[in-house]
Amino acid sequence: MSEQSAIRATTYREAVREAIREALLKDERVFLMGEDVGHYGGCYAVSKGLLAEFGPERIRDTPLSESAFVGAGIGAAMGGMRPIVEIMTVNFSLLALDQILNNAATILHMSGGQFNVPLVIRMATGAGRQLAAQHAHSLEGWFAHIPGLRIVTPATLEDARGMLWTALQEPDPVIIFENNTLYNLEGTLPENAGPIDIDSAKVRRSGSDLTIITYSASLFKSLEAAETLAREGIEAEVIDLRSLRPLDDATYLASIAKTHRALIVDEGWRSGGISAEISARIMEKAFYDLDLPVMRLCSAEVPIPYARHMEEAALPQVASIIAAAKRMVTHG
Amino acid sequence: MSEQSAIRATTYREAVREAIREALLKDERVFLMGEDVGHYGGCYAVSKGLLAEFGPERIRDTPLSESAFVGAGIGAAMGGMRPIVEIMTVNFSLLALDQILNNAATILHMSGGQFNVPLVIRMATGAGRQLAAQHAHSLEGWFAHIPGLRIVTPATLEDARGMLWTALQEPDPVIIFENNTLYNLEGTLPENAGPIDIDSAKVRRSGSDLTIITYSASLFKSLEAAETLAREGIEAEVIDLRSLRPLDDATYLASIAKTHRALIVDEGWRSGGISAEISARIMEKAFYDLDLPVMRLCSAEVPIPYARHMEEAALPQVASIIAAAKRMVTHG
Amino acid sequence: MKMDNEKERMLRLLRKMLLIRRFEEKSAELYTATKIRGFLHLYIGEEAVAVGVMEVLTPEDAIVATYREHGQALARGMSPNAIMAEMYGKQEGCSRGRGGSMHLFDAATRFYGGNAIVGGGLPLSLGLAMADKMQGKSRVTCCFFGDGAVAEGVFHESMNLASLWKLPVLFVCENNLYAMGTAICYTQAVPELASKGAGYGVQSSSVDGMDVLAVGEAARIATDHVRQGNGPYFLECRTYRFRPHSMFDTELYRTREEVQEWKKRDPIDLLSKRLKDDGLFSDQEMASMERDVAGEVEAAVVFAEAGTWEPVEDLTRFVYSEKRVP
Amino acid sequence: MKMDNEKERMLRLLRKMLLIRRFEEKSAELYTATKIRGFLHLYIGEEAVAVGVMEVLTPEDAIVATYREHGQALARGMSPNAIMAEMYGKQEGCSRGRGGSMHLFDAATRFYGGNAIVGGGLPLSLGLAMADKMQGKSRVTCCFFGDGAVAEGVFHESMNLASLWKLPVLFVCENNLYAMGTAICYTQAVPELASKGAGYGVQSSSVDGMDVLAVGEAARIATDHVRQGNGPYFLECRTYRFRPHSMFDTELYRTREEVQEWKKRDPIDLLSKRLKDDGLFSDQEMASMERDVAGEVEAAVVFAEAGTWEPVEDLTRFVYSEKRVP
Ligand SMILES: Cc1ncc(C[n+]2csc(CCOP(=O)(O)OP(=O)(O)O)c2C)c(N)n1
Ligand SMILES: Cc1ncc(C[n+]2csc(CCOP(=O)(O)OP(=O)(O)O)c2C)c(N)n1
Ligand SMILES: [Mg+2]
Ligand SMILES: [Mg+2]
Repeated sequence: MSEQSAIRATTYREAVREAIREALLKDERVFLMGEDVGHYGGCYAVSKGLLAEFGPERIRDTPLSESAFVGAGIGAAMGGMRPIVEIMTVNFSLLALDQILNNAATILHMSGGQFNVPLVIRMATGAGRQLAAQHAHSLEGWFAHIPGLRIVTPATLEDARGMLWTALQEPDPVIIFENNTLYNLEGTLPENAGPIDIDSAKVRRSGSDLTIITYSASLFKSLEAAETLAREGIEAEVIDLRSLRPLDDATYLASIAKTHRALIVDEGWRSGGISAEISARIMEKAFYDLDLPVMRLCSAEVPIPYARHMEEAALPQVASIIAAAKRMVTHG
Repeated sequence: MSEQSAIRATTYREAVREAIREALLKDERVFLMGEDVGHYGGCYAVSKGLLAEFGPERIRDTPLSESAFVGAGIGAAMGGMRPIVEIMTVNFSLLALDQILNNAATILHMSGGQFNVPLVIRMATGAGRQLAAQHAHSLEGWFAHIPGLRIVTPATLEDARGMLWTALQEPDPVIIFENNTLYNLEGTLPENAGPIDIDSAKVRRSGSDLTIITYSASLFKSLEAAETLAREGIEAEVIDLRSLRPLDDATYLASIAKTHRALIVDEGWRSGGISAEISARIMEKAFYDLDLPVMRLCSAEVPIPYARHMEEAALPQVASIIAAAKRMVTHG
Repeated sequence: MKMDNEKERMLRLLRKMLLIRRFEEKSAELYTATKIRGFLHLYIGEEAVAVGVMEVLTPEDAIVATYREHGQALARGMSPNAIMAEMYGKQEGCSRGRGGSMHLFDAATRFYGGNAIVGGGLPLSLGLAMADKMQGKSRVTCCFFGDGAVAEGVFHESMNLASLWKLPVLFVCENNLYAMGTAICYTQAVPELASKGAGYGVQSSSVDGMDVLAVGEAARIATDHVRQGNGPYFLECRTYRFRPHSMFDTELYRTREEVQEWKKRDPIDLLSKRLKDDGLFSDQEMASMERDVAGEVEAAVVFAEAGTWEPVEDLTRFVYSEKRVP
Repeated sequence: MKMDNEKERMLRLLRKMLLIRRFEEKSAELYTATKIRGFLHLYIGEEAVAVGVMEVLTPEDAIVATYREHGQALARGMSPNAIMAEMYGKQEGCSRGRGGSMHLFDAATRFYGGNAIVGGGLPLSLGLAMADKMQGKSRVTCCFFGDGAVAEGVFHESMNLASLWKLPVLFVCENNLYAMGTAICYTQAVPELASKGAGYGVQSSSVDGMDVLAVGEAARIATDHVRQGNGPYFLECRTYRFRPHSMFDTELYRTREEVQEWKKRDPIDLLSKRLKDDGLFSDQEMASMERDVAGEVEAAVVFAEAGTWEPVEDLTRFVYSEKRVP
């Protein structure tokens, strides 16, 4: 569409920062609020420099009051602003869940369509840094249970850069989950990187032997596994869901129609996670396409332990993805 | 086992009250705490009379402070008591979810097995009384995602009467969900009604044509549907899950091995609900037993509306269960 | 002239209180007749609070209320027809029948609900106030809540944040001495609620919530404070609900005598007696006002009865917006 | 005699502070060497608080702490070996390597964590205190938390409930002026934290948290109050962390000068200088104490290094208890 644009090296962290900066520049209704987003520069250094550039009205350090400042974000959205509320990590979002579920997700409906809530909440999620049980939840799939919300999980730099603006155009609340292991991810972006839709899944690698359905940080493990598998003659198609609510069924169903085998890789807990939903939908919509049952590879159902070897064992890993894929291809 | 005992008419509400009373009498470490459990007599009149009998130390009215009194229950459990914490309804439990997930469910693990949390939380759940969006959530299946918790959903008077004591014997946190439409349910109980296990599902009606997997209030709708279906020559086996975490896979898998058709009826929202988990497990463990895909009949994915006709349309009903069952039997 | 204005004002206040009273008495009847369902929380006895406070708000200001919000909605000038239709569950209702009694909403009067989570509206009011402030509008957001809500953590967070950011919020605490069936002595270690403001540097006062003129006066001082950019204000209104908490409540927790004692201070009686004592109001005028109000209530019932059911096919509307808004 | 006791006591306090200091300096090194991972929050600068408070607690009392709890754990008498092994992630650690730095637990000393949710430990302390009270035990539960936690709703709920039920809780607020990188002026409308108690009827006081003797004295008064059945007590300790919030913090939010200014009031220097000034302590004794402490820290490292990895097969242990307990 647009003319060729220069490519530059950057990181996921910077991509998020640029996205926020762009939004602040483009729309004066946008502001960022959360714990340590200002003077500290963001607990993941995402908002570093923004306070100096935009001032304390638009880059607001909040007290440790998750319920109040998330609720204030909802109110501000209803009042005509376009807030980006940062909850430091999903682990702390439980303190604001009443506001998210009972207000943000519900007010449009309860008011008979009168009051929409154009709010964007960003939070870090995920394990992998030895932060132990209370700092390692992967609850994005769990949030996807809630009608009225949109749940977005950008894995790539492009998506981190492009989905925020799209989310801000939504009339309804969008939660963007940023996996904490991705901030240091390096890559390139075109100078004129633009908005990216938040409705559709994307085939990140095509293949014909099985479909790996995944999202966020597990995407990279899955892609790495797929490369290894390819060397052994197994071609995995890797699908990045990108949005967990709504789920883009068409994309993974099309892939399964081709591969007849589906493996879901999800860093969340297994029981009642998003992996269950996807498996159930495949059951309902592609049962007769399947050569064998859908498999799920999820985190162990355990509060994530601190010790590195235990944490690693708790999460899906490249090796376990490869093993599962092989089992499926050999079997079916 | 025991000798024949007199049978008496009672209600679900009274069964819960008796269970609480029995626990208070049998174990002096047991106490009940929550909003309006004392002077008001419980918002569903469950604890009526208990304050007068046991006094304000053991029947504790709390302020509207869900986070603090649930957390206090966790602490008291660790300190050697056996608290029964009542959260008035699941809708308000979101305010205590941090304590439930990050502490109750997690401390045993984080402490390397040193501190267990023998806490019982009771809460009302469910729609069906025109209470609208903020008072009609069915989140019990959602809670079942959390490792470290046990989730119990007594549907019958026997279970309401017998599961509390069992739950109190557990070393780990148990949440008992009581569907708000069941309190007035009438029935009989033997005078010497005793404890009932909280691990196993139960076949409430046997049949050979399809398996209906359900729990709590939907059990009765499913049983009613099964009677109608029987008149039309379709024999449904109806399974009451009773525990949502852990799920008793064996019971429903055995049934499916016989019927080859499974319909899940769940008052929770569909996407990422417990219905998804059951479907996924059936996929994984009984794929080759199935004549056709598992079907799910759930609540519409909408904050429950107030108007009666809209609320009714949002929930699984006898008619929709019958229709789904027929579709399955005709098809497969 | 001044006298006439004053009289007019008092009659207006009286009529509003009377409208709430009669509207709710009718609602209770309709509940018994199963026309209205779900939870119904009556405001009867507390009318002076909503009416007194609402008087000093402008149409530009915003309101956030609780599940016990018929009083606020009517005092704000929302249509009794739309409120009644809402409680009937009809699509002509102010929330299309999706909200019911606990979720009255009205964009036209900036009435942001009807929140049935105790304390749940508090942070919303902060946000609405932030939006006004950031947009340079000198509006007030008025948030109503009960004594029970004061125990919730979100009260603390909201008071602190509002004060810290000098947000234009008027916090109106309707202290009716009970949270459902739990008396304030069981829920507050320090039951003098107006004293709570100090911990947050929030200007506070307490007023007799049965005296609509006193409430009006206190609310005027409070909103002036807020409008002048001094940040939030906490106004405790000491009041009492004459009716049970909801239609299910058997009132085991308080004595008939206590209720009777409070009824002697019925806000409607207090004002009408005052007007009559001052010779500003006759029994005849009162009877005429009653008739007028009864007519308005009756009209609401007729409207609600004539209302239509939203088609079931529309069930999943309004989970998400139907179009993007600029 | 009295003098000797006093000297002994002061040396004990000094040694404990020194142990925390050196243990944490070593931990920081080991973090850089990637032996310790995850989040590591150092207590350096704040040692007087934990040591001063812990002095007045008995072995029967209970402790609830935060993610910055090495100080409390060591002051409580938990084994440095087990703590170090925990940070190594070894199964000989006090939480079998499952908790790490933020989740130190020890049943033997009634140390109930190590809670990494800000404010998350507050209600636990209420419950532990309730259990003691209901069981007729005259124990104290001591709950540590930061200035940041005071903004959380659960602080409000917990203070109110503790006061209402007269629970034997000693609330110790470690006011180090920052919550991560956010100065208290951005988080508290009223930054005088000891004033918060009034709103809950909780006896409160504020103490110089760099002076271990002052902390000890204040803690003695506070625990006496609690032990005598007067309900909770809120003790604010004004302190400062000399190190960054965690190992990731680049400290953009405060000046080097401010840090230097506070370092002049290093709690260890303050006490050792006092001892020396009073002629109770020589440089030689100090050197010997340093050697002794270094040995203890070194032993902890050796212990941790020698520790073993829990078998991966045990991953899902401790999600549920292995047996029912009576
Ligand atoms: C968070 C939450 N907890 C519990 C309830 C149930 N509940 C509804 S109203 C109420 C009492 C509230 O009392 P108060 O705030 O004083 O308001 P009032 O009803 O007296 O006007 C309770 C406990 C609720 N709606 N929300
Ligand atoms: C509920 C919650 N929100 C945010 C965080 C992230 N966080 C960890 S420590 C901290 C600052 C806490 O400050 P304070 O209570 O003063 O304790 P200090 O670190 O100064 O000892 C923050 C924001 C958290 N752990 N929990
Ligand atoms: Mg009240
Ligand atoms: Mg601090």
